[in-house]
Amino acid sequence: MSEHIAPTRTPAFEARLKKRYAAEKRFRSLGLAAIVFSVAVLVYLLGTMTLNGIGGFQRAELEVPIDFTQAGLSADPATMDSPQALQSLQGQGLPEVVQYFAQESLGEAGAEELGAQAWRDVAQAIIDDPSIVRGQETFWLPASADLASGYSGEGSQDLQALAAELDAAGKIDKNFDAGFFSRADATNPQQVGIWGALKGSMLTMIVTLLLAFPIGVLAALYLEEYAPKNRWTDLIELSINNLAAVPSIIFGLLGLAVFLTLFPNLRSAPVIGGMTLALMTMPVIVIAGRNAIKAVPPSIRDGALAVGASPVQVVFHHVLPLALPGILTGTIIGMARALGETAPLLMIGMRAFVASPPDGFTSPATVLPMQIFLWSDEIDRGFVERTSAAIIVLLLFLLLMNGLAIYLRNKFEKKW
Amino acid sequence: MVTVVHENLEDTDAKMSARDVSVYYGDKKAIDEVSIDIPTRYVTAFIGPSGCGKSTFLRTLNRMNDTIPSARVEGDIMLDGEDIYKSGMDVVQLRARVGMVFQKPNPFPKSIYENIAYGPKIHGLAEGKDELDAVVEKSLRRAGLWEEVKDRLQDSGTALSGGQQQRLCIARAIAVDPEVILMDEPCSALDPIATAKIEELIDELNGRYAIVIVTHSMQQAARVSQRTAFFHLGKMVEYGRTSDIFTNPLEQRTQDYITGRYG
Amino acid sequence: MVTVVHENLEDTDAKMSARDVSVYYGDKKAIDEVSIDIPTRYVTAFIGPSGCGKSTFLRTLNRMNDTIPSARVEGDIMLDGEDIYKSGMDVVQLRARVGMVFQKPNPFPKSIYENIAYGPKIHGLAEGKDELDAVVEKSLRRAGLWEEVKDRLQDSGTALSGGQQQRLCIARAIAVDPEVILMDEPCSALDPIATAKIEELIDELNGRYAIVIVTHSMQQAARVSQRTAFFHLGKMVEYGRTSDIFTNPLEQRTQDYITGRYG
Amino acid sequence: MSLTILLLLALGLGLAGWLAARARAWTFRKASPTGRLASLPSYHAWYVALWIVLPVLVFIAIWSAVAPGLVTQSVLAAPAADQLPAFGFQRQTILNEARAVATGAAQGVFNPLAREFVEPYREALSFYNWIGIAATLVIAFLGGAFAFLRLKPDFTARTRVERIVMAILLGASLVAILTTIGIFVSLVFETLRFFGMVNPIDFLFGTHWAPDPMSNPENPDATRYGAIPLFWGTLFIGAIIAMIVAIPLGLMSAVYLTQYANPRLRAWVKPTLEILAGVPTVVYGYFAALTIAPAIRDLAVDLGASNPSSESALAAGLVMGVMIIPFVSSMADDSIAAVPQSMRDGSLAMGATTNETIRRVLVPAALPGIVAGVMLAISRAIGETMIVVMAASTAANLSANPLDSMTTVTVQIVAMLTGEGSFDHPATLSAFALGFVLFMVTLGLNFIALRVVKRFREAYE
Amino acid sequence: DNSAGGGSREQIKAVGSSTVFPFSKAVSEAFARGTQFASPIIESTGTGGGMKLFCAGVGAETPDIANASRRMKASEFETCQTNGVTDIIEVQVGLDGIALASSKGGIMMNLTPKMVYEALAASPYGGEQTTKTWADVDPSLPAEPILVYGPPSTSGTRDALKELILEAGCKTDEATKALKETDEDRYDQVCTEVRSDGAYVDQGEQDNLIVQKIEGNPNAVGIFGYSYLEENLDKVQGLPMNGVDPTYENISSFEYPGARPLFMYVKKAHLDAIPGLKEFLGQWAGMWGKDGPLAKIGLVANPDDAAAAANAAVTEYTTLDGSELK
Ligand SMILES: Nc1ncnc2c1ncn2[C@@H]1O[C@H](COP(=O)(O)OP(=O)(O)OP(=O)(O)O)[C@@H](O)[C@H]1O
Ligand SMILES: Nc1ncnc2c1ncn2[C@@H]1O[C@H](COP(=O)(O)OP(=O)(O)OP(=O)(O)O)[C@@H](O)[C@H]1O
Ligand SMILES: [Mg+2]
Ligand SMILES: [Mg+2]
Ligand SMILES: O=P([O-])([O-])[O-]
Repeated sequence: MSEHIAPTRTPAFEARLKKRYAAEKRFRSLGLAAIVFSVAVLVYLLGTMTLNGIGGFQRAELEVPIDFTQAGLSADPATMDSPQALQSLQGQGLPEVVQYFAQESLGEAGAEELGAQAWRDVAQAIIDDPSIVRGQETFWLPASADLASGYSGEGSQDLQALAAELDAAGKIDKNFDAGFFSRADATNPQQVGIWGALKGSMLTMIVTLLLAFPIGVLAALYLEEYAPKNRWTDLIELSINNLAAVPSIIFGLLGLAVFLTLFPNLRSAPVIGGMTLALMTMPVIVIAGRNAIKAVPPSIRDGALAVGASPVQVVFHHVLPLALPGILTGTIIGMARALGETAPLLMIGMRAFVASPPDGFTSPATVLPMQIFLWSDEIDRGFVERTSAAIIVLLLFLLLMNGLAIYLRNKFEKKW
Repeated sequence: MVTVVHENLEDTDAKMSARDVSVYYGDKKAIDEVSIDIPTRYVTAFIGPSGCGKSTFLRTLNRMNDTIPSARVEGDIMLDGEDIYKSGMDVVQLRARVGMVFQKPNPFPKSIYENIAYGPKIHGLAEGKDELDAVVEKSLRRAGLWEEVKDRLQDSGTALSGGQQQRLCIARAIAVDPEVILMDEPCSALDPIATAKIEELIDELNGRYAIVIVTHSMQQAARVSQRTAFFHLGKMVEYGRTSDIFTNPLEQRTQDYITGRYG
Repeated sequence: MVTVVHENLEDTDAKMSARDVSVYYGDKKAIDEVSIDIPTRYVTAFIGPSGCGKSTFLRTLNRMNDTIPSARVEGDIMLDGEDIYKSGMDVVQLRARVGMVFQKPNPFPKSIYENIAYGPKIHGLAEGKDELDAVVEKSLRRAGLWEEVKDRLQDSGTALSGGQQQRLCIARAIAVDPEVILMDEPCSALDPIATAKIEELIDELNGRYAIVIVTHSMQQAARVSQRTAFFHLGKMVEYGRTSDIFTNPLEQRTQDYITGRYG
Repeated sequence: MSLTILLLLALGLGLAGWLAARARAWTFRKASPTGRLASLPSYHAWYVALWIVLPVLVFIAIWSAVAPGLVTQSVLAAPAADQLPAFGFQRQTILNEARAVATGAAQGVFNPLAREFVEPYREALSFYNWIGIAATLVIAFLGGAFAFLRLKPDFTARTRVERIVMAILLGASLVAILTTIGIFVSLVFETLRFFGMVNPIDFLFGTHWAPDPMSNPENPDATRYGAIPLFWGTLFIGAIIAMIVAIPLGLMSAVYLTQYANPRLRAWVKPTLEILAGVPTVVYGYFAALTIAPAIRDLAVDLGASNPSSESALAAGLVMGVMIIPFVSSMADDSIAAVPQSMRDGSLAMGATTNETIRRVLVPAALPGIVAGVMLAISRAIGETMIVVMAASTAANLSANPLDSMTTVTVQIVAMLTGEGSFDHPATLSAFALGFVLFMVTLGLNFIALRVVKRFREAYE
Repeated sequence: DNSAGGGSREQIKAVGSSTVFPFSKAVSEAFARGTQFASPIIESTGTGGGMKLFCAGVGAETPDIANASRRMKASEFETCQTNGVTDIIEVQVGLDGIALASSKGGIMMNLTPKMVYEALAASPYGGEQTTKTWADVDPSLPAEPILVYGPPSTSGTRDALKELILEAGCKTDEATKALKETDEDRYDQVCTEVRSDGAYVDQGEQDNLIVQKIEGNPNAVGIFGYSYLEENLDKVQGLPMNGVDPTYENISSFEYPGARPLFMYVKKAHLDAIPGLKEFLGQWAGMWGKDGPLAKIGLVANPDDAAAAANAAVTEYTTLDGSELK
């Protein structure tokens, strides 16, 4: 055997080896490229949304200095506390006062383009601090939607010219619009806010969580720990796995046919939306829960059983606490998906114009993604930026939730 | 009965006794008509090649087999003359009376204190904190672990070394005051020093509890046990005093196994 | 050198030799300054208690340790006088020259034929179907498996019994014509009959390849090997002719281990 | 208002029962010579508490359905009732207003007539409130007494409590089946109605989709209900274009992450990729419609297409593909990770390079899992709604040109259900038939995928 | 607080047409601001979906108002009747012009309904559709390929397109017109079916996108509601029809052929039951005038006679007798 040269030591072998290494390199770079591409798409998506949306947090406002001493308004602090304060100010002619000073400051054409509801901002300022009616105050009041688009270089030529003129005089500016976070839907892009939709989303998510979490966790425990292996449990398993993949719009059809038939007066209500989304989220929690429960090593169950714990005690004393981080991670991810869901809600009446934030689980509401969908369909072009701004808010929530899930996963990653 | 049982065992009284016990996993017979008396005062060792059914049989003794859906037991197993497979038998209580220690140490991922206190708590064996503290201390002392851990009872049980973990598991079993302790290869995951400690501990516990130990090390069986049962292919081949089995086996298969012909 | 090496080993020429090899997993030293010559013509057995580093050391010999990110090797290992850890060393070629068989049979989930043909194909050792067929047949014959599988070469390798699978893995290693074959407890997952077959096979391969076998069964080491190295706590304690190690160990620890004092 | 009171009452009574039973069990324990009970005192406590709370809850559920009727009845006995309008809704409004004032939920009334009923309401409400409270007390007492009397030292309270726990667990897992049945039922009736108007053969195999919601619903033109173009559009966008993007990218990402990337990179990249799956589809839709679709159109123009559609199947498919990447990659990741390490070791020990190991051993071994993952991803893609609603068109074209506009099943469901047609028109009902087909297809895909995954897992267990 | 199971509702609820949606929203907003009543909920369900909800019955769980971009159908009226919605107030709130437009500086044509019909019909006058360019339709038109972005068959705008333009164009052929009497189905098909070979692109409900589409393609023609044209006059230009430009005045006077009425149906039974419903109708009336706020966002005011009828409807609450519905 000594003269035999192993085939793995021939020059031919080594030549082939070079090629194999080249192939290795190519393959590896392909893998890297796939990842780089995917991440790049994500960055591009988030980037464009952010760039488009930043402007949505601002609105074009006009400078209107008001000299209240000339206006002769009375703002008795007592009346200013009552709910009728606004009416009182309107009755005293505040709108006209604002209009007058607007003409002084902006000229005829400019004042025309002051939003018809601009005086309300002034009224609110007076209600907040009645003492200002004894002095002079400079207000930045929202411009009309048309002037606002003129200011961003769109819309009619006349208004673009007017905007340029006002800009030159420093009387129009884009300011941060804090009200965007406290108002609800409106028809005028200058007046819209996302609080209504956000609150609707929160109410909906609370319902979803309250239903999906306990049911999901209990079902996961049952299936993983107690269920005998028979046709029934196979059926349960199949339906859960299937529900996790059923198109979300089908859940909308279910909500329409079942929930809205049972509770027709709760159309558009967060409680119905929440129930529909809970059915969608529950299987996600069950599956995540089962995986987390499966990851608890059997030796721990054995240990507990061997000191005489009953199966229920084993689960509630040992398995559940250990699986909880995993279950929570799954729940957060499921909830994040529900938070971004639109399609099923189209079917159950949440595609609605709701101009005031919902005040309970049963009052009509819309949700953030639905608000985005509705705004994306708006005629007025001022909505384009507002839509992107709402998207940013939604994405922030989702990133937060995902981040929390990742944090939980890393923190509690158990090695037994 | 196919088993060869040495004659000189009558002096012992049986804590547990199995009669014609067969165990199936689905259709597969893993234990074939085993009959044995587990004496009250001695350490009994089960030896035999891998897969011969030692663990399976051990787990029938406190019905841990119930957790395997496919497992099915035939024949009778008595604890103090009471059939543990009779209907209406309370498995929870049975397992409190017949404790078990596993191959891989499996402390709960809780504090050392909680590990020991868990059994007494769920069985209501201790009232109030003081009594519980006493039980914990006593069990840890018996398991020879007290000195090593008394200052860190709140540390996690999983933070101990492998040998300490195994002693913790023994202490956990002791804490509910069992009558029988089953041990399934308790040292096979441990290093030699930890193994020696456990063997010492078994020696000390001997006489207080009926102890059954499965081991793949014949030397260990020879060192710690007074009775040895040799299993092969699901059957119990031979059962007798440890000294007799190792010096004077009656069966050829036993002879071959202990001299290393196979396994 | 802490190792006791028996004096009468000079006659053999070394296929591989290790000099002061230490292996770390992260900060933990799993192998501590081991030096050994693996002879070309004999079967060398590594024995020692669990966790003493036998597998770790074996895997340094064909750099399978590279696949464990935390593992780090110090010292020199030579194959035919060439340092296999030198930079520029080709691992692919090394592993083709130093084959390995694992504890659990791990045939690829492909046909029996494909399992054997895999190595020759990726290394381009056979041109055309006929040559490949010949290599497959030759390897299976050498592994003593040909008669059993020749009619079902297209069946999946995983459909074979455990012992057949392990022989298939040996045949797979043989197919690329290696110079050294490393075996890590190749029989520990097998039943006695399959074990006997593998031992037979090792006997037959002996002389054609340098073979290193890790085993936890001292009897097996005694049966199949000509050289034995005893490892303990990461150190090689003693190395010598198998007959000498078993009958006349020079170290107390070796003596204790082979007589079953621990492990 | 009274509902909360009753619920609080129930909880309070339950707590009282809990404490009493526990104290009782302790006395047993003190008395017992061994100091051992069959069950811990706390299980005795729970046993009694459940016997109090569960019957009371049942009562409250029934009571809250019955009581308002009783209240209204007694209010209608008031003299002013004659003046109430006959029309139920209007009458109810007035009564509700009165009720709101009576309970303090509202200050004043909108309809003056309501004022007459405030006082009767107040009386009836408090009367029935007291009745409810009394009944609750009685029921709680009966349940509690029954349970309490059963307590004995050897009473196996734990087994009984645990039986209830198990029943609750079983109930929770049945929700999934109920949901599935609910979906089936809510689709199947309308679907059958639709098939009563349009022959299923025409629907499933026809190649012309142009339902006219304005036409006479009596005799619909079945030739306009051929859903093949929808099925084709759905497949083309979701199963072909999206998968052409998602499979290679997802698979290669998974391979790189599991086999090449160092753990630190992996720890960052994996969650980052998962964000792609977490972005709401309405955002993708907006992105597709506003950014990708115009870009593709421009590109097509540059390439010389005379009249490219801007809702190309390509735009929706690309974006959907990006969304699906993490799906494929995590399924592939799992499957590759599920291939035992020994396979990889075996191959490397033969002298294979990493990519040879991946391509010839790992991927083939993981293939069933990967295929199942892809099938799940496809079922997700074909059910995706918002992206296509916002970025695909509603034109049912049967074309293989990705630059053409196409429509999908989900788009048509939304369009038909929110469209102009009357509700019993076959065009509207076709949405349910489409939903039904979609449901059955995803059910089938999942069924197969899960079986494949299961087989595959079993092979390594 | 509805645990008492009673049917009452605080807010007004309106459902229905997506075309009327923006106007309804505006009215709702003004109503909420100007009165003490809760802000009405306006849901965009499409006319058909709205009718279904509207006709399900009377009571708190059903909407008070259905917005419609077409007249109620006789079948829907019947459903309403059987479900107890007997007294329905019909209000024509205004007109929606549908406009044909191209991008500013893009293709400019003087069209007639006949030309549009011939260019877009699936089978003009029952024959084969062979036109490729506008010039194929009529030599006076430019020889550019026909490319029209228009509403989908599920939308009200499409219905208007069919009724106001295609049918009008179709009827110019006497033979086809006669078909209406003999074979109505065939007539419908010939006159209203739109070609599906790519020349007509069905554009989903997103009218905004149509604007973007034609903005990007100078040869493309878009068909959408007048409000979109009005909002985007800086980008697109309306195409004249019969020589008439799609302007506010021309639509309102019906001189531009593409105008259609928009409706609102109100349950009379709810007028007294829902707080503020009457005032809400008043709010509409206050806003739908020629110089009213709705006109600013694209609603074309009713011609005088219709305006009078509408004003009467929201003050006298006259109900629909259903006999003249189709
Ligand atoms: N859960 C199970 N399902 C099916 N078969 C099983 C199961 N557990 C064990 N077996 C089979 O039963 C037989 C006896 O197994 P057992 O674990 O009792 O052997 P053992 O003697 O303890 O072996 P070891 O020394 O390896 O622990 C074996 O053939 C084994 O494969
Ligand atoms: N991947 C790893 N990472 C860290 N430590 C390891 C790793 N693999 C092995 N070890 C440790 O290195 C030491 C030697 O392990 P090795 O597997 O080489 O022992 P062995 O002699 O083969 O034991 P056995 O007989 O159980 O196979 C042990 O303490 C083990 O815990
Ligand atoms: Mg065992
Ligand atoms: Mg090893
Ligand atoms: O929503 P529409 O009925 O107006 O299309």
